Amino acid sequence: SGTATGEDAAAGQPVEGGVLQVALGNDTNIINPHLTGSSVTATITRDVVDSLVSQDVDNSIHPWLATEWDVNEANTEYTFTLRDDVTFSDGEKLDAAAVKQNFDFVLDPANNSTYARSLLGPVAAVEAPDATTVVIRYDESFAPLLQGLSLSYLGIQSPAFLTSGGDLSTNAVGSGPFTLESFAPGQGSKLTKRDDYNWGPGHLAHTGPAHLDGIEYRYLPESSTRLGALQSGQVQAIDSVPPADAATLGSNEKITVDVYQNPGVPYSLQLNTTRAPFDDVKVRQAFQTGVDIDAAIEATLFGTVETATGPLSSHTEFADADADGSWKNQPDRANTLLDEAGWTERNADGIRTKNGSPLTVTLSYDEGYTGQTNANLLQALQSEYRKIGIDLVLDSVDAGTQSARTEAGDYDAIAYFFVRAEADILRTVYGSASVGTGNGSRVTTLDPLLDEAVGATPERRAELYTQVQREVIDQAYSVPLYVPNYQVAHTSELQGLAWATNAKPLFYNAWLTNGS
Amino acid sequence: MLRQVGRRLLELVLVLWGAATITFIAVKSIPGDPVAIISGGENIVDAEQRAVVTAAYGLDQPLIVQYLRYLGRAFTGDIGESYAFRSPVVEVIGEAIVPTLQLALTGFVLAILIATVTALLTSGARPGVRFLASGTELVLLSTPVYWIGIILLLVFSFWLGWFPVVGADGPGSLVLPALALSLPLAAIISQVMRDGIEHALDQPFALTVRSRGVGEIGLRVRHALRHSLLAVSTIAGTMLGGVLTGSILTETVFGRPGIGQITLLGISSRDMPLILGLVVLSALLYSLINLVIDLGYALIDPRIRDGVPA
Amino acid sequence: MSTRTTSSTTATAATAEAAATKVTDGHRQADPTAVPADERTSAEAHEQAPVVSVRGLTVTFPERSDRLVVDDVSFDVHPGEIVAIVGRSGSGKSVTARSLIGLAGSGAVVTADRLDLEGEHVLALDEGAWRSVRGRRVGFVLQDALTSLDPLRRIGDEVGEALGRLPANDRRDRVEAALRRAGIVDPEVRSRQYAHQLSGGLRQRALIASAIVNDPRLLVADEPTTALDVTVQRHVLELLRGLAAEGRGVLLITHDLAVVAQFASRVLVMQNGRVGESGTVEDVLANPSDAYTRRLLAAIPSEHNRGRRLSVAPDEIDAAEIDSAEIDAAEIDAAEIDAAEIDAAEGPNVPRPTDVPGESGAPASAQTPTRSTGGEGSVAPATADAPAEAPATAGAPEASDTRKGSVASARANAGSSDGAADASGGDTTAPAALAKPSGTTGDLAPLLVVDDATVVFPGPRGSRRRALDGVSIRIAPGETLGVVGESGSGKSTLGRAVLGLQRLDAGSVELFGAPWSALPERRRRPLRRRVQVISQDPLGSFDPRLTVGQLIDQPLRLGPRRAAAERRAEAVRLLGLVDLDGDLLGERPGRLSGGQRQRVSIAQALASDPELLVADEPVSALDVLTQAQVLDLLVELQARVGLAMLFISHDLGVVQHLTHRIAVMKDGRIVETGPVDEVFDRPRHPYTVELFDAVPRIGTRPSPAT
Amino acid sequence: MSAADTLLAVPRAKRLRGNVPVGTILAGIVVAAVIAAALVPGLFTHLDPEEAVLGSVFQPPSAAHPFGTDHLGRDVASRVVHGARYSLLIGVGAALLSLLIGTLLGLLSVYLPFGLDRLVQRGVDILLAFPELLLALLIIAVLGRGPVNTLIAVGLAGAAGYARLVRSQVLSARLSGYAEQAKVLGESPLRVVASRVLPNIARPIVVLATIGVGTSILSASGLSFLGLGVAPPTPEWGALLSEGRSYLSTAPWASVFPATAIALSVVSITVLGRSLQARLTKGTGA
Ligand SMILES: Nc1ncnc2c1ncn2[C@@H]1O[C@H](COP(=O)(O)OP(=O)(O)OP(=O)(O)O)[C@@H](O)[C@H]1O
Ligand SMILES: Nc1ncnc2c1ncn2[C@@H]1O[C@H](COP(=O)(O)OP(=O)(O)OP(=O)(O)O)[C@@H](O)[C@H]1O
Ligand SMILES: [Mg+2]
Ligand SMILES: [Mg+2]
Repeated sequence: SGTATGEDAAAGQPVEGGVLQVALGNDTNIINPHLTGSSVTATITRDVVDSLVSQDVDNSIHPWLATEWDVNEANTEYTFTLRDDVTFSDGEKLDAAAVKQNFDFVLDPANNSTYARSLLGPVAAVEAPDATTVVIRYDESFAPLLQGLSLSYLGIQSPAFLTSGGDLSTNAVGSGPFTLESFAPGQGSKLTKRDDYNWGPGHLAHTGPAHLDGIEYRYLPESSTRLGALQSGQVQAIDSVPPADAATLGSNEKITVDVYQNPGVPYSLQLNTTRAPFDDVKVRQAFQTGVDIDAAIEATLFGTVETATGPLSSHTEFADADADGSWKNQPDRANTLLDEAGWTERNADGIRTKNGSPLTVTLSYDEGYTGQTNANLLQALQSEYRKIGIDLVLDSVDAGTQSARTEAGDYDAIAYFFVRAEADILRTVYGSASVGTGNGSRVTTLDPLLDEAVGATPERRAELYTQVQREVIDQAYSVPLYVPNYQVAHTSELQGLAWATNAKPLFYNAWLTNGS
Repeated sequence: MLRQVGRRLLELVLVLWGAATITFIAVKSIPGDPVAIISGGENIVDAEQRAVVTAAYGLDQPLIVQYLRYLGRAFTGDIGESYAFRSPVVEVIGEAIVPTLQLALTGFVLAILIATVTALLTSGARPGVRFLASGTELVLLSTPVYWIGIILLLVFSFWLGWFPVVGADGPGSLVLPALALSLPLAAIISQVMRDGIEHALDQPFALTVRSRGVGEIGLRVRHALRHSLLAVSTIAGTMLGGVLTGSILTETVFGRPGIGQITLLGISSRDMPLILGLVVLSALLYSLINLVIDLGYALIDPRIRDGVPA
Repeated sequence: MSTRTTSSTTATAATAEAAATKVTDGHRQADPTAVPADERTSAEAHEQAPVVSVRGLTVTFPERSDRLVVDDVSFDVHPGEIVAIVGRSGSGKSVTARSLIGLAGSGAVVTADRLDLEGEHVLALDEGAWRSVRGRRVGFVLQDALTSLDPLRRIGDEVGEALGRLPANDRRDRVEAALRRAGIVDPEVRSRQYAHQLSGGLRQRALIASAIVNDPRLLVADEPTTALDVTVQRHVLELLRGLAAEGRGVLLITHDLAVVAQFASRVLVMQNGRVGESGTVEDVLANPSDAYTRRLLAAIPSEHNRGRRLSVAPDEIDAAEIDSAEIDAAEIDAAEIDAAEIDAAEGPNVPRPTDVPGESGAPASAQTPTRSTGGEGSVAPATADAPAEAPATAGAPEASDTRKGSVASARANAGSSDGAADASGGDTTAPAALAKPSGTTGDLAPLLVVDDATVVFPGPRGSRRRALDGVSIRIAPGETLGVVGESGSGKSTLGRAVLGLQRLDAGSVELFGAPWSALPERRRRPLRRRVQVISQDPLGSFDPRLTVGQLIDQPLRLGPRRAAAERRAEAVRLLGLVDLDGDLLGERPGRLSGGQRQRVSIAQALASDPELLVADEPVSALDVLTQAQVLDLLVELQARVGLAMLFISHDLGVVQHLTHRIAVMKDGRIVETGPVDEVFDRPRHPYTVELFDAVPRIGTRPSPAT
Repeated sequence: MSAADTLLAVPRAKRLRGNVPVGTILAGIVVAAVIAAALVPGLFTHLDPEEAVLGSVFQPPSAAHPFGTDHLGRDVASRVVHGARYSLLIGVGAALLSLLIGTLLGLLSVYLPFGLDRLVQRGVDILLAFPELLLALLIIAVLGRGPVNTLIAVGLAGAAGYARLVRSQVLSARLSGYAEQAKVLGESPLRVVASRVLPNIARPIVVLATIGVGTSILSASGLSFLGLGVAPPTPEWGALLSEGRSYLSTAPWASVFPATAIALSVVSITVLGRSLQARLTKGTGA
């Protein structure tokens, strides 16, 4: 296994042909990337829809459907020049009107394009002055647009398809190297190659048709099944490698585990600052620093992840370079802090009490979203927290309940991560606009810094974001745990695997050594 | 005859209505925010979006209005659009039911086959054989079905590599899930069947048949088996109803698409229209199966055809 | 056709003696001395070789017990003759018959000196060879026709099953031919029907057809008529006789001596697996040398032994056996009555009863009381000096006031708890003679008046069926009304209506001079104690969790308030009344014998001190000896407790034995009613005539078809 | 599959006669052990079932850990032992709940006046039309997870099957000769129900409930498998199996032992139920 590499060191020449079998651990109900924030949809459609721009693993932005672009000083006006040789798989031609139609579609609340719309930001107008020029205007500065545009959620789809009035949720028609042949929720998707494709993303050397004839994604939720399928050669690649098996897999010569560290907000515990006990900063700090988080992560994830050092994972743009995680594992300090906070007594179970009530922290989580591995980590932490007298109660609920609780602030802590290569994600997680949904700490004090950063120059943004990150740690709004990564385990037959920046595999460039 | 059909239909409507009502109440009392689900689960929904969605799905209406509207639409055959899939429920279910039916029917037929063979071979057999058979059946009945599935996978797919595990295409991929589904079922059916066969063999007519010079095999196949089918069809009918949703577990283990998957998803995401659709589907199936059982009885037993107590 | 010699009696007696010797020896092998005698006999008697010849047949089920279920049985069946096996339930009749086709039962160990079918020894055949015997060389008609056909298959398939592989056309032809030969007139239709669509008689014929489809030389019929109406029974038996006449050997198993008397030429009486007696029918029935046979004969209820005990204590007979010169009057009494029935027009070789009224103590063969001519009290008081204080009264008091007096005294007697407490042991208490009402019931207010009762049931496929159709009956206090009629004629429905268990669609039931059927159940409940039931299936009417004591306590608790100890004493008294030991109080009815159960059921009914008892086939599930005991008990109660009874039965002999008046039912109507003798002697309605004619009677043997 | 249906599948009592004694004794021992583990887990283990020992994950079975350790270094044996309490609680509780509601509904569907009986009957029909698992899932979704809620969900979901069985038993008991006989003797209808009908249907129902305990354990484990049963770290057997199955290739013991515990207990309970049935039917002489 290894960390992010832009493109696998391709062993030998690409072989044409063959259908790649991929088993995914998660499923999506909706395959149209405009309509969902599902990362599975993003993964599958990454090879189906092209975006205006592409982002390399080093976070640099490259041309794709847009050959060039211009951003004004204030980050309020973006002007794109489009390629003129691109066609959608249904034969429609890509032009400015098509792009405008896509964005207008996303911006219309009736279309329920929640996630894609949040990527576009507070757009004032989308204009198509001529066939190859698209202008996106804002009333106030909006810096994160380009990164958002590089994601498949804002990939450009055929306007004829979007206006066809058919069922948009079960199909996606783009200009990508593959077309979506079929999609069945709970089952998977089939992609077939477009022979006339010739406009690959700018950060890759290869721009012609894909090497593979097709890709078949299958949904195999049971990790043992998925693993078995890979080991028995029934599929060539799987994602969500069970951590416990990663080591065994690594020692298997025929199987490679590729890992891409997710940019964005690490898997963190967000502490609800609006109610006891976490309305007391000392309790939060004790909670943040009191246990050996890294040991718990090591034990439950078997060394398959990097531990988090701060509120942004280290390869996110504007991540605080000085964050080193030195706040962790200081039980003595935690005990002092708790004593100071008045949690001095202990009950029969060894849990600290104050005025007779135990120091209980309820962590509400949705098991479906959280997954087995994270649940294990939480249980390990639970066991650790008991040592410093904190009773971490794990309250597993379903998605609906979880969203209701999140909304209502009915929790002491919640755990999640956000994948985004753009530091603006901090505004979602710590800005007052998303209190109750994204902002699990329910803090409002960071708004000035975050709002200014959205439209600021890169230098100013770096300053502002660093300040935010330090405050999140110092005020203990959050307990960052580890950097989630996207793992693809694949047999040696699969070569040329690349990564899209939102930690999704990109199979455009890949091939199977034994071809068809 | 016509009155019979009419009464059955009325009963069916009643059951459907009751089931839909219970589900409506249940789903409405599941805590959580349907708007968040409709908007894609993990996403952040702003106020504007929320208002649009709430209005579009009628969630701002009083519950009773929502209920009546739902019933009214359901009556015209429109059971709405799934929140999670954003497609018409009928389509979502229609798509999911194909693999489930494949699995359930294959599993069911397999179960009947296995059960018939074991029951025929072990009925009235030596105590040792019987003990082995009924012991195996008991163990199969008492082991969680998903565990059976996992073990089957492990042995036949991963170790021996006989059957593919993945997905839902090709008959090969159906073998193991169908087997996993069928084993506990076969265990029950074969118990009932063996019991029925032995019961039939105990009856005076069996001796008469023997006295005509018919051999054991002929007696079992031509006479006793058919008698045992009466008991079997009762239990198998209720089982078949269970198999369709009972495939949730099997589908999960084998990563198969189907009704089970969308049921889980529907419930975890409070997808009201979908759940209602699924409940209506199973109520329909239940009634249909009951009808088929009744017809089956009549087919097997001429006494029932004539309305004479057996 | 078949002729018998007197020596056959001797021969069988020898066999029986030999068998007796063997048991004391503890050996199982057939006594070699017994066989040659019989062989000689048959060789002399039959020019044709027997179709089946059995010597020293023994069957055990070692897995169950070491008991010899069939113990040294020997017999022959010749072409053209009907050989009957009689004996009470469990005596091994069926096992014997089944051994002939190698189906004695699972786990059976069968040994025999000889088991020859048409001269071939078959005992050691393997399963495959047996199969070719079954259905081809031996046709078998199993006990209980109603369940011997696979209900799920068409009659044609069932009948044709023994044919093996055949072209469809041939098969159909042969099936239809067999059905026709079995007396089914429309085989084309019937062969496509299912068993439940056929009446009992047709089913039995179909079964016979399936047994003779391959034209076997031997036909074994195991109780072919048990479940059938008398009229149907007669037709079936006639059919068997016809089949025998065609040259087959027929082995007929039955427990009905009357059937034997009328249809068989030779008979084996089995008891506990052994042949107690065998010989020609005439010899055995007229001159039973075996005590058991005599008991069987005595137990048959009929008009002639009415008012007298049917059951004879075994020890009396044992005593009789020790010294046959001193035959007890009681058993002779029984024997002589049956002998009296034997038709005088029989063949010259048969020892003939004379038409002279017998004297007590005279030898059985000489005893021949006159056939009754219907007058009251016509039964000869032949047993004045019987040890069992058998009927002391020759004639019933004629005057109605006397009758009233007798009822009154009987009730008073029942009221005093110790009056009947000593009623234990069949020979200590004599049943009083049947108090016969002399058609003057008018002066007593009737207990029960059923007026124009109609009950309609929904039948299959929306049809409606009148189970009761304007039935009117009345029963006076102390009177017993017998209800007879074919199955489905509405007898039980009438009983249930009287009990208030069946809602009437029209008409009314009045009890004790007050409305009954019109009352709501709430108001009926306090009166319910006064009308009680004994059912055909006592076990089913007992709460399976309760002991005998609790069962009897059930009505006692509902009666006047009494202490537990008092109720217990009463329960013991009631058990005594029905001739059961108080020890049984703690027993569960599941473990009692059929007769004991029926007695418990009677005791339970009596516990409420009822005035009217509805008895729905109370003895039809019992074998003839047990039946005799229960009937004796009922007769006794009639007199001692003065019970009025609605007595439902399909057995005319039983009815005649026990009742004052009878009502004949057909299709929900009463077609004829009147005093029992009157109806029996001068039946007016054609259905009654047909019904009575069909009853096989010892002594009404028609000439065999030749 | 409902408990009621399993009961239908129970071979008639006499069938098992040949091998009852040994089997029943073994089953009795297993059930006794499970009950003991549920009541006094300390008899079998002294390790804390919920204590994660991060240094010793996935230890194969050894003297210290007879069933090995799981992904959090917890002692599998201790978790299985402590899990008996939850599984048994759910099994017994759910069976009792089903029994209670089912009996009530079954009785009401026969005895309620004014056509209300038919209303109840239709209600039961409606419940029967719900597949049990779906109903249980819905109930869990409404109530949330946890041992008690799992118990309620499994219990409620199974009730309709019991109601159907009770109804048919009541009907046949009511038509039985002894109920009619009681009527003839002059007993009041209420008494007939209380002292004749109920005690007599009690036998099959007790058997049903016994076997129902086994089926409930299975159903609950199914819910746990779907992530909707008992939430971790509660060591309910289904949850253990569900957790352990992800590590089947690395640490089979983490799932094999809980699976064995489930199967063994359910088999034993069923065997006991059947021999109970055999004895009950034998006792009546029927
Ligand atoms: N398969 C068997 N296994 C063990 N015992 C048997 C078997 N079949 C019959 N018996 C026993 O053999 C004895 C004789 O039975 P059989 O059926 O011959 O009596 P039967 O004279 O025909 O009586 P019934 O008049 O009731 O038909 C009975 O005690 C019975 O219990
Ligand atoms: N509960 C019922 N529902 C429908 N039909 C019934 C019912 N009870 C009796 N019958 C029908 O009423 C008719 C009379 O029945 P009943 O039982 O009174 O006859 P029976 O004379 O007692 O006959 P058996 O001698 O066979 O006992 C039969 O045709 C029977 O099928
Ligand atoms: Mg018999
Ligand atoms: Mg009757």
